[in-house]
Amino acid sequence: MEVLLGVEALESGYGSIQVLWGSSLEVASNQCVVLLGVNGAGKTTLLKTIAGLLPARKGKITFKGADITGLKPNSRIAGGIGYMSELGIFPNLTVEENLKLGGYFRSEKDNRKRAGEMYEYFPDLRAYAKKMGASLSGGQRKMLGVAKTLMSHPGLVIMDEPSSGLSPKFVKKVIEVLKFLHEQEKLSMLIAEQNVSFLDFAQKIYILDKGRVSFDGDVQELKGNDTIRETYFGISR
Amino acid sequence: MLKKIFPSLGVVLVVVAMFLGLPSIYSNQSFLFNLMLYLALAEGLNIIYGFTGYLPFGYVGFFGAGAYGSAIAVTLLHISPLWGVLWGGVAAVLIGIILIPLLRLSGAYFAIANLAASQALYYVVSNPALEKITQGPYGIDLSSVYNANAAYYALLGVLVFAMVLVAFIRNSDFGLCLLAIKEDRVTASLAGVNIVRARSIAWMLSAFVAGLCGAVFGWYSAVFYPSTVFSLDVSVFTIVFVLFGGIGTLAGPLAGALILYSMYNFIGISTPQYFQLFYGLLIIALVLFLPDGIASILRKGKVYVP
Amino acid sequence: MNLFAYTIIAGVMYGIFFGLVGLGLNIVFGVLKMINLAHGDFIMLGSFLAYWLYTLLGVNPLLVIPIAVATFFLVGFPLYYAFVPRLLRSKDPEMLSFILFFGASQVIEAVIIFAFGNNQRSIPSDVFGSSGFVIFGQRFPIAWLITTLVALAAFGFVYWYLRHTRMGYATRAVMANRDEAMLSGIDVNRISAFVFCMGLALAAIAGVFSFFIIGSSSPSMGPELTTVSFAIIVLGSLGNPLGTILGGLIYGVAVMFMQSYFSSWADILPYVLLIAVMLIRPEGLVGKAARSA
Amino acid sequence: MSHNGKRLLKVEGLVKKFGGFRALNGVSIDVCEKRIVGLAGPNGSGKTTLINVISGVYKPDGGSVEFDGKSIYRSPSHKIVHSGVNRTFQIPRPLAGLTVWDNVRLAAVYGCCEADKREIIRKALEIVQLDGLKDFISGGLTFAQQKLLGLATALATRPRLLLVDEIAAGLSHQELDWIAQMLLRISQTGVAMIVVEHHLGFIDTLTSDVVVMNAGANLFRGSIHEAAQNEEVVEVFLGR
Repeated sequence: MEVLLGVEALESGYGSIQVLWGSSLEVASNQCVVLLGVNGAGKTTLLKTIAGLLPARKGKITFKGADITGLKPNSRIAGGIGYMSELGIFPNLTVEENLKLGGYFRSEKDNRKRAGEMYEYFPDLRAYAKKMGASLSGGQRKMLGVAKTLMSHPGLVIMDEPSSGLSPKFVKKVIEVLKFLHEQEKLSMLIAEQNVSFLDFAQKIYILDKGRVSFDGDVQELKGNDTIRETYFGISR
Repeated sequence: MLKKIFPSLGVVLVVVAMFLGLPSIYSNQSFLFNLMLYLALAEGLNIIYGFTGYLPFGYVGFFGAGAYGSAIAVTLLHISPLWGVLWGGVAAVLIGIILIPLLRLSGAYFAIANLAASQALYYVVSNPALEKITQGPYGIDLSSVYNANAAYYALLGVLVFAMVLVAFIRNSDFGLCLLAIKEDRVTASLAGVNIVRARSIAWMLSAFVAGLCGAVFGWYSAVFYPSTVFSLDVSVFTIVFVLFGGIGTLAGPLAGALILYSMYNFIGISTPQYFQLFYGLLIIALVLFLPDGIASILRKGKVYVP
Repeated sequence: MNLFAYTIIAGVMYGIFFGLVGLGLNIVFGVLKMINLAHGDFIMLGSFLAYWLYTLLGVNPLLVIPIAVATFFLVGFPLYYAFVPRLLRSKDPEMLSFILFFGASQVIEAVIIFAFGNNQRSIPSDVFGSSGFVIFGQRFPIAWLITTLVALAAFGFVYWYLRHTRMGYATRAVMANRDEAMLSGIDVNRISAFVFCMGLALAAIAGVFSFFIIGSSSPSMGPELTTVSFAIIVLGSLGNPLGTILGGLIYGVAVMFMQSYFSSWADILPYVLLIAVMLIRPEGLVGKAARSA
Repeated sequence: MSHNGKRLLKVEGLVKKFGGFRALNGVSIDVCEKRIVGLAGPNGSGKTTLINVISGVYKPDGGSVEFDGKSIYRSPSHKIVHSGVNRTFQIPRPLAGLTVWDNVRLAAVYGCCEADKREIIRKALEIVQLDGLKDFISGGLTFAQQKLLGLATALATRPRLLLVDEIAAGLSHQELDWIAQMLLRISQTGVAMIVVEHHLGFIDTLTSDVVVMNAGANLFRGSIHEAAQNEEVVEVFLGR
């Protein structure tokens, strides 16, 4: 399989606090990867460093074979990395404006067509087109976040906890949508989560623990591994 | 603990010896007076800015309130000028109490609101409508009680008070509590600190020092105008001195005021714009390269700065 | 009744101009979350540019507008890149930028005094012709009308820029959430630099016309204008550029009323307004949230 | 549900809104003297918000909070601390510029009324085994050490109720056991606790009394093993 995103021995952090201590991972084309880890494990730091919001202190990031470690965030986004933060949207702008910003560096015409497709995927959003992002329900906000990210036709979608703040019912729905998009748009995804519901949908799983990758493998391997089961789900039978 | 008090005590003694001895060597008393004035103001501003992080752009408001408070007490109530100095401090504290709600604002908002408060006070005091009390814009004449030498030593007393206050705060539990509030309000309040009370006390102490300074300044000047004792320059100079020296220490603001005010006096007084330019550039350079002042250079070399 | 009508109409025009005075400060705050404490000094610089061009070359103040915009964009970009990215990365951008811009304000004031001396300067108000105009039976100099129109045009431009241009969209995104904007592929630094320059240029335009409303210009008027601007944008709501016009109107009408009926207390007004609004409604009259401790 | 001893904390129908979002939507919880209650629930269910409201970091918008028979609803944090409640933070927030000793000293001086401050500081540091690092600047400690420092500062105010927010997150297996033993020892000195944890296994080693929250409200109260059998609980944890 062709490697789309490569992260090698990445170190990063905030000010005097180092959070990542040499994390490596790979996302292949057309692959869904879930990055699991508890609060404070460094998931968001890792994603932000990949997007360029935080500088890499050591290590290397490649995308489609090219070294992007030193690029500015906007060049990385324009290069085909879509990023959905935990917040995901601009609450003080309308749904329409959110979508427009999602495709900021693409042509007006292209944006209009793409927005049309997004309204097809998420019919709810069309009704709210002129409303503020803040007026949407939690689930709808996540949908808008996904739609906004897809506006730029990214080759890879990075998501930071798409389940956060959602009730189990909506988490299920988000997963369904992502599954559908994965098939429909041949999307590659890197999803940071704590919610184990995302596991079944991942083709590959990394576990991040105190800024280091402590496990990589598929769901079967994860489920067969007792220590990890206990550490991360708490209850052993 | 004691180990740390001795250096502070040493600093205080050196400063006192300096201002007791210098008049017999150097005859320009007015320079020495103004130098002392800025040393004391710098320590006073240090109490609120250095230990709690509130930057009082309107610090001059307390200075002016002190000058007018004592002058009114002396001219209208016929109190002796030395007692008048205390009245000046009290007047500043009263203004401080009125302004306590401003402490609810953070960072730059507090600084601007405080600046506005000092301007408002200036316009009240200089208003011709209040001529009976404040003489309005026409200024105050204290020449009947003028005594330069007495004012000089009164100011030395104020300076000692300010230094001892800062040395005490720096080495006490109260200082620890102020630093804690500056660093993280939530953590401080979960350690049981009553934040509103602690910062209000620091605010009033800081106001008190400025008020005493303003009062002695009025006495020493004999004649002064609202535009002098409410001049924004007083705030600006004091802030620059404290920033340059290093906040939150006893010696930093003293060193800052000593170095910069001496330079100002020897080079700048004929054309103040040279100094305005110099201060402006200095502030920019400090923010960019040395935000913790010259004391931080020593601290990097593991030298204890009292 | 005559005085009342005059007060209201003059207050509205005065207020619209003061909206322009605060506008530049507010858009810079909106994008950078920094208070440009040298804002008033940039207004002063604009007024001296106009004064210099008028006395030396007889240039009409209206023609100074494009010159001012060009000059301040040329000055603004290097200023932005020299200071702002560094400040944004520092541990306390809000406070440090505040102090730094204060230093800048001292430098600007000193330099202008060197160049022009510490005197009041003015451009005669009949530069646009000596005819007056009449609204509701009240007569005003033509210079007031032109100033008001220029200020309204500036607000119109900012509205058009924010609502109908691609960069304007990006600007609103940066105002709403810097990180999220970056993640939408916006070059946040370029947008910020552009808006910073726009803020300076708007300040300069306010300066060009300040002669006709304030009367004269002096190198040391900066700090007072900054405080007034701050009062106006806090009234209107911080970070909402279009709200500034509301702040300006309230300020303008209030000042005119004070001058008409309690003239000796008029000077104190902006300061009291500022403190009152900050303590009672720190989020401004139309805004949502502001920082308080 | 076991109710042994006097009821120390009584929270009823607590509501906390952020804008239009109800982070707490009528949650109730009570703790008896010297007991440990586990508080579990998925991310975003409001556990940390509940701790923040009880400890006065956030002001609630409805409901009631009583400690030792007196209302501490909307009291300022320092008063709540003085009445005998303290907490730790999930992401530790030490006073980074101060030494370990000064961090704890502040709490001992301002948070408790006992006379021998040195002894209190020394004991608090000894319990969390940070006594060897007392002169270190706390900003230089590791994440785990900063969490322990947070615990020591809370202990130095001599609380009768300690709210422990995800102290185990990001710790290794051995460290978990060690921390659990430490919390049990603290509990034996007569301190009641609410222990918030994502991780049910950790709670299991401390208590059998657990409250599960979901969407800002109570979902379940009972023993851990009942919780593991309860369909609703399993659903919010593992999804379906």
